Amino acid sequence: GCGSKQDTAPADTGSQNTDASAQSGGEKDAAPASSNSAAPADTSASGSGSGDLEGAHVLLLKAAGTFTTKIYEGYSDYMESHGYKTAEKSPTETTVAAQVQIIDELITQKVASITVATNGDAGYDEVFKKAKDAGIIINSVDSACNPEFRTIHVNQASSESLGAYQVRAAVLQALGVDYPGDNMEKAVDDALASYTGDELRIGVLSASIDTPVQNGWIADMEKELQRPCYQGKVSPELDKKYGNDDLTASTTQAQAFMSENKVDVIIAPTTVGLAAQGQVLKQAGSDMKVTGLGVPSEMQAFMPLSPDENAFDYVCPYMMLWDLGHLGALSAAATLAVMNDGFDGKEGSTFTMDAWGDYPETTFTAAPASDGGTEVIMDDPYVFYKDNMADWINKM
Amino acid sequence: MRKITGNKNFGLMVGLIVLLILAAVITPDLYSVGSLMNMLRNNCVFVFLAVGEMIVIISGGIDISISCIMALSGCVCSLLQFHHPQVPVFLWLIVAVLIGMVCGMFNGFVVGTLKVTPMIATLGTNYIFRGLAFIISSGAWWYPHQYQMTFQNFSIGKTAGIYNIIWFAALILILAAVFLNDTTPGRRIYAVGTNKESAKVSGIRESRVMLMSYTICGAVCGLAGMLYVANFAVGNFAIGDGFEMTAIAICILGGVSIIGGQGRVGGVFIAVLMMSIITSFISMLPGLSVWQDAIKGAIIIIAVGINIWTARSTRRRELKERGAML
Amino acid sequence: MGDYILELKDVVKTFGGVQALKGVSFQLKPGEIHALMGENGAGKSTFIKVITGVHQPDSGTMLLEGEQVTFRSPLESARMGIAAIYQHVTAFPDLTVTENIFMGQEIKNKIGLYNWKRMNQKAKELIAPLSPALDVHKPMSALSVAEQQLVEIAKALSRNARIMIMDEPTASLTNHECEELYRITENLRDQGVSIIFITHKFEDMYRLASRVTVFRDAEYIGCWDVDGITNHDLISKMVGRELNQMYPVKTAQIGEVVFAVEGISREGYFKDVSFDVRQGEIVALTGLVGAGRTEVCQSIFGIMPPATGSLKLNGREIHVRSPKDAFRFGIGMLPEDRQIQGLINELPIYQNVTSAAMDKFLNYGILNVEQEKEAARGFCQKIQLKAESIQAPPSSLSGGNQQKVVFAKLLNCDLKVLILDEPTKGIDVGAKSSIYEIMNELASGGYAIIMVSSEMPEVLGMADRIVVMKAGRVTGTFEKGEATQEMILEASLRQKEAGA
Amino acid sequence: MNGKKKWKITGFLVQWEMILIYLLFLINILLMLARPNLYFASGTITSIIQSGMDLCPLVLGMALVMMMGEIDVSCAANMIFCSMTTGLLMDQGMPAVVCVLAGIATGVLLGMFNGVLVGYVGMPSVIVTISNSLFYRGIVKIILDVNVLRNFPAFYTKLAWNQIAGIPLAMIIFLLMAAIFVVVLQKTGFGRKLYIIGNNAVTAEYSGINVRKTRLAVYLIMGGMCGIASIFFVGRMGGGVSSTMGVGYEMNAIAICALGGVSTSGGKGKMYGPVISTFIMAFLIYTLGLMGVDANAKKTLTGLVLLIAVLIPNINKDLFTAVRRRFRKI
Ligand SMILES: Nc1ncnc2c1ncn2[C@@H]1O[C@H](COP(=O)(O)OP(=O)(O)OP(=O)(O)O)[C@@H](O)[C@H]1O
Ligand SMILES: Nc1ncnc2c1ncn2[C@@H]1O[C@H](COP(=O)(O)OP(=O)(O)OP(=O)(O)O)[C@@H](O)[C@H]1O
Ligand SMILES: [Mg+2]
Ligand SMILES: [Mg+2]
Repeated sequence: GCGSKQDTAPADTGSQNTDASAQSGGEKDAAPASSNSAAPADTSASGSGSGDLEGAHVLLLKAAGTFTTKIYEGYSDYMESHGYKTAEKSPTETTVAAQVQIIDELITQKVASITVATNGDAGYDEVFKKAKDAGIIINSVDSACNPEFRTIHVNQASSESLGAYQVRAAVLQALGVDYPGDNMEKAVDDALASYTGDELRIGVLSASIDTPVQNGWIADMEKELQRPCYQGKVSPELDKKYGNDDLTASTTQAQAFMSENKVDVIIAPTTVGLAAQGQVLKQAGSDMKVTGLGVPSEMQAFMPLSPDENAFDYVCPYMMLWDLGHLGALSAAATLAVMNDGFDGKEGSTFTMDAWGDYPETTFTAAPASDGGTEVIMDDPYVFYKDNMADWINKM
Repeated sequence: MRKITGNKNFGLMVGLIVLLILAAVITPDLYSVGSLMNMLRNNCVFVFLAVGEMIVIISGGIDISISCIMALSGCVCSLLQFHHPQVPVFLWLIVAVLIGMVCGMFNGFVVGTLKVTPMIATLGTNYIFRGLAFIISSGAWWYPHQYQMTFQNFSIGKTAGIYNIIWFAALILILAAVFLNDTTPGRRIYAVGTNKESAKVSGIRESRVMLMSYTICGAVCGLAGMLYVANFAVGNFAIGDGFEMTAIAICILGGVSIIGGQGRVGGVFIAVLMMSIITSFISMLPGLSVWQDAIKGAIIIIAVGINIWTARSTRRRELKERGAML
Repeated sequence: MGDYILELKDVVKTFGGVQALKGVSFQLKPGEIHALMGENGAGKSTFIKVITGVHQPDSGTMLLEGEQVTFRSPLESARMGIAAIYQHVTAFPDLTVTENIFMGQEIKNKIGLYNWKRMNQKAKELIAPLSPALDVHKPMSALSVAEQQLVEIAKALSRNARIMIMDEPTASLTNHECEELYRITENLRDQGVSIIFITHKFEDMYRLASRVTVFRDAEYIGCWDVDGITNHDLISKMVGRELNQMYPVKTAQIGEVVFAVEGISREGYFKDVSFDVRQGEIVALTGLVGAGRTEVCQSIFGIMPPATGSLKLNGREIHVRSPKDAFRFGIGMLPEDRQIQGLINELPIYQNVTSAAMDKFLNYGILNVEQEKEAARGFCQKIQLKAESIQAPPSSLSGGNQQKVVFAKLLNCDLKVLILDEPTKGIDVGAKSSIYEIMNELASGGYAIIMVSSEMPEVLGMADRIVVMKAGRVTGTFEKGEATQEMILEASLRQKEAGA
Repeated sequence: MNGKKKWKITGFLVQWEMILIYLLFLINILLMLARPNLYFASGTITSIIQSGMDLCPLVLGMALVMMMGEIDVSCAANMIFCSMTTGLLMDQGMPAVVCVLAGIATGVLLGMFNGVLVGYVGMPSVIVTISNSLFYRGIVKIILDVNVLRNFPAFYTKLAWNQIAGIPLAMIIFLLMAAIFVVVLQKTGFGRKLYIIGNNAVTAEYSGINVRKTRLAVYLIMGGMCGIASIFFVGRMGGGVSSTMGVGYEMNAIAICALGGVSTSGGKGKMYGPVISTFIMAFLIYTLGLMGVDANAKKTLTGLVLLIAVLIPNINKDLFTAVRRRFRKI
């Protein structure tokens, strides 16, 4: 059951992101761009520009961009409302080395905590060890770091659910079924039961080959495809291509999917890939559909924006993500819990996130994660479709 | 027949034909008109970059910063066309070229007048231009809905059934060929590239020629930046990262001598085609996505090897002919 | 003032610390051929470059037809009708012969694009009298040094200049081509062109010039009518001392055959070349341009080993696959083009000198720099090198002194056989005679010397034996006594081998 | 030609390597003034130095390659290839020594491939190494796919992160290696050959130097240094490697060498230069980070510093001659 709670809750969150909406002013069209450009200014105001980071709480994501900005808005909002100094330090390049360098600098600057979304699976152990020895709290968000060093991983949604959601959405779109509301699982079972055509093939356009979190989701997509309802109807093999989160590469790969015409539907579990694939399919006027993880404002050109439209007139009838601001705020709450409330991230231990925006006070419980550490899971993935897109494009 | 095998691009052409046949057999889908056009369209940017890079290399320099010039122009154009939709779009064309020219001029000044080694100078400006692109864009991305259709049409609109960006590329190729082959400034570029000392006593000022070649390169790359974002309708400061290496590889594959003085537009054109086909071809082979780099690398080495080999055998044949006369 | 078409007064030029011209003056009459002579490093080439605007003088005035002028670039002087052939070939190696000839005065069509067809045609016409077989479509880099020189001459001729300056144009030409050049030069004079002709060869001067100006050590020494001056006087003016004997009396004892070349061939270059050289002997290898002498030497030296045939050192067959091998067997070569093959322009002179035999100065792999400098100093003194210091780079030396550096490099190696490809090309009389002296000494010391030369007096004066080549084959071998200039010329034009 | 050239203090003080040292001091003073609390805190300097050591073996090798007038763009890919060899063998449970040596041997082998193509086949080094960079990394991508290697000898991370009496272990090893390289390039016949080839390869050939062999040798050394660099790099990366790591390191290594005064056209510069500028780069980047300069502005600044730094010798030369002339007049 994924739906009703989120359906209302995040929709109201908009009023929370006061900065963004204030900046975006009245002009609707201009909103995404100006909120984009306003964001880095926020960052510097909140500390990184002034330079002295001693005792600050730092969010270190994969690379700069809308995605990062939105998460940081939630993070700094929560932290500052509790009276703490924050900074955002995402690198220019999506590389491990760049992040290691930044973490090392942060240790020297004696920050209080680092919440990181790693760019790779390996490469951080020593610098994390050094950070731990210096008494710095380490948590991860979005893309988990080595469980040995983190207290807790803040996961936007369980990997299983992300894998399953995307496969279900893809299969439904391949069969021409509009978003069925909360129970996609049942909708898939129903739709496939009556399906008698050729075995459906799903293509995946991922980021780079060694992005752990994406690989995890792809693994979970394959797991989902093992369920009996797919047998003989959907090929268990995913046709994987890697676009390195680079425009040209993503577009080339996207075009290959289209030219080959071997897959029936494409999943792009990366925002860059999803936009690239959307653009390719749209420009070519292709019937092929794409779904995956995307940011609403970036996807508005490829998706239906009002309930009375036919979703299948668009290349991406529906897609999913999570509330980025909420994710940021939750990571901030987790960090503060470790610092102030003795939350140790052990399995079963709990912490409480104060009410934030329209999300009520919630208690999260550390659960075992697939990598052997523990994590808290924010929610199920949030599905964007024709009924709610119009609201979201101004907020995220 | 001899004229054909003796051609400098013989190795390349053989490679291209082999590739085309291979692709035809293994991935016939590549040959649907739409795929072919799309392939060309998306690789057109390399025509611009490689032509610009080629001009600089012939003059005896090298430009590592081309992809950053491209990013800077792409960002500025994206930003402007979004905020000033009322301005006639062809103006962005001029803006793009101007931005590129200014960047190129700066490179040319540092290399030509201040006499900094080209590799290092442009390695430095590479960082500077990319940084500027970030500052101007504030790290933001632009997405399709933020691009006016008229702007996008520079690339994806069609004239006579062919994408505009392809027309632009063809125009640049022809202009470059005429410029390099038949005009005084163009020949000056070869002259400086082949022997700076001789150029000096012939009254050709190296610093000016360098300034010119870098400026032209910059202008072409500036144009490339604009057409690139118009083509994909997505843009940010990081676009084109690493393209300079591909462009250099294309140039050398196309027979441009890395020490300057030699190179023809035709060779570069064939090399661009070859690279595009390799990229599209490999991405269409299921499971071969990860093989892309390895195969590209191997093909460049082999093609250059064939070129060296044909050059040598041509020379051997010449000698044999002379031997007969002895 | 109307007497002179070109007049320079008190021209001073310094390079960093080096004074290349210390207030020299010079006058050129309309329609005369004026020879400019002087030792290496006297400042002749620098002077020319000041005239054409490659270099700007520190002070001094230049009058062109009585009007004061200053040229900031060679283009400006060219526009005023001054053409120059520079000493070091200033070609564009990757550009075709045609383009080299028309550089700066391209023929264009109506819309300003190059008219390649007309240019190629005119280039052919220009080059034909000098070298009929030369393909104008070829890039310069495919030509031999001499052929490149011919192209440079054709280029200067194409300018229709009022004043023509030639800086050692005959340095790499053979007699035959020199004759052709003389003819052309005289023709130009008859058409009213004024010519400055720089040379180290007296025959050039006698043949062409009506007046001669001498520079020494960056200073103007004087100007004389050629008719009124003797060889002896001129030499003493140039060197500043008496120089009695140009070619030394040979003192070497000629011994056994040290090195023999037996029937070597290389496709496209030369065929079935055989000769030998004995201990203490100097064998001259001569012939016309393109005869393939350089290639034979390069083959022996291992740059491009011969395809067939054999080399014998002291009767034992040796295989020379690289210059390294050659040095190991005691065979050294002074290459034809010192700029490209002989010098390391950015490294100090002493490192140039020791570069071919560094092992001598190695202690457990570490170079003993003091020892290196010591040795280099010795060799440089021996050949009377004029240089600020042995730490200076060769690029700061004049042409002749650069050649001496390459010579010193060979002296540093312990060799048995010396191959000297045009050893005195572009070297002044003083240095020339000291190089002959050195050659003689080396021969006496037991070296076997193979000398490639296009200068007939040098061949006749120095060689014990003369091997003549034509189109890649040996067409004649002469002993010292029997050879005359006519016989050699005949052999170098002969079709079939005559047998020794 | 007269006697020894006198050693002049003015000449010594304005040579490029000294200017690099001033630059290093300048950055230090800057940081000291801007962030005294951090600068004097224990461990800061150590961290800074350690942060710059991950590519130091590449710098040393690259200096030799560039001295010879060639370039190696494939070194980062080679380095990752070496890491992969070591990592894969470690996964097989082979003894650590064997794995490490095999890693270095891989580097030498890949270096040999470059060297043969450049030296013996006669291809331009830029094209050989650009395409081999694609090729080597491509193979790593094929073999590793989505996998990550985490099994590396323990001394890797110790080397990169530990210190002896406050002196970073990596720096000690670097300086030891640097000393060897200084001797090799500045003092030995081999080093001299590199200068000669870098200046004029044809003359080198005519002087009996085996140019091909020397080129091959340098690429072998460079390959070996890539192998050694893999130790520093993997250590710095906490003992984990995946296929896309280390992208762009080759450009950093080239930039450091250039800053160190090694000309990309060959034959110019000294080994001390790149050694000093390795530290300059480390201090510069880290300092900018500590001063809170935004990651992108940091790049722009780095580019400017690189440009200005390479401009100084030109300005410096003119200045120097002007000063000298004035003194001579007095
Ligand atoms: N570009 C330069 N930089 C420094 N010194 C130079 C330069 N050009 C010439 N010189 C110096 O100027 C002096 C005169 O050289 P120049 O080449 O004019 O002599 P030259 O009379 O032509 O000798 P040669 O007969 O050997 O050609 C020499 O000492 C030379 O080293
Ligand atoms: N790089 C080259 N490419 C093509 N042909 C060449 C090249 N170098 C020399 N040749 C040819 O080889 C032949 C012999 O060369 P070369 O002219 O050097 O002989 P040479 O007797 O040493 O003459 P000289 O020393 O007077 O120039 C000529 O026909 C020449 O054109
Ligand atoms: Mg001269
Ligand atoms: Mg010759």
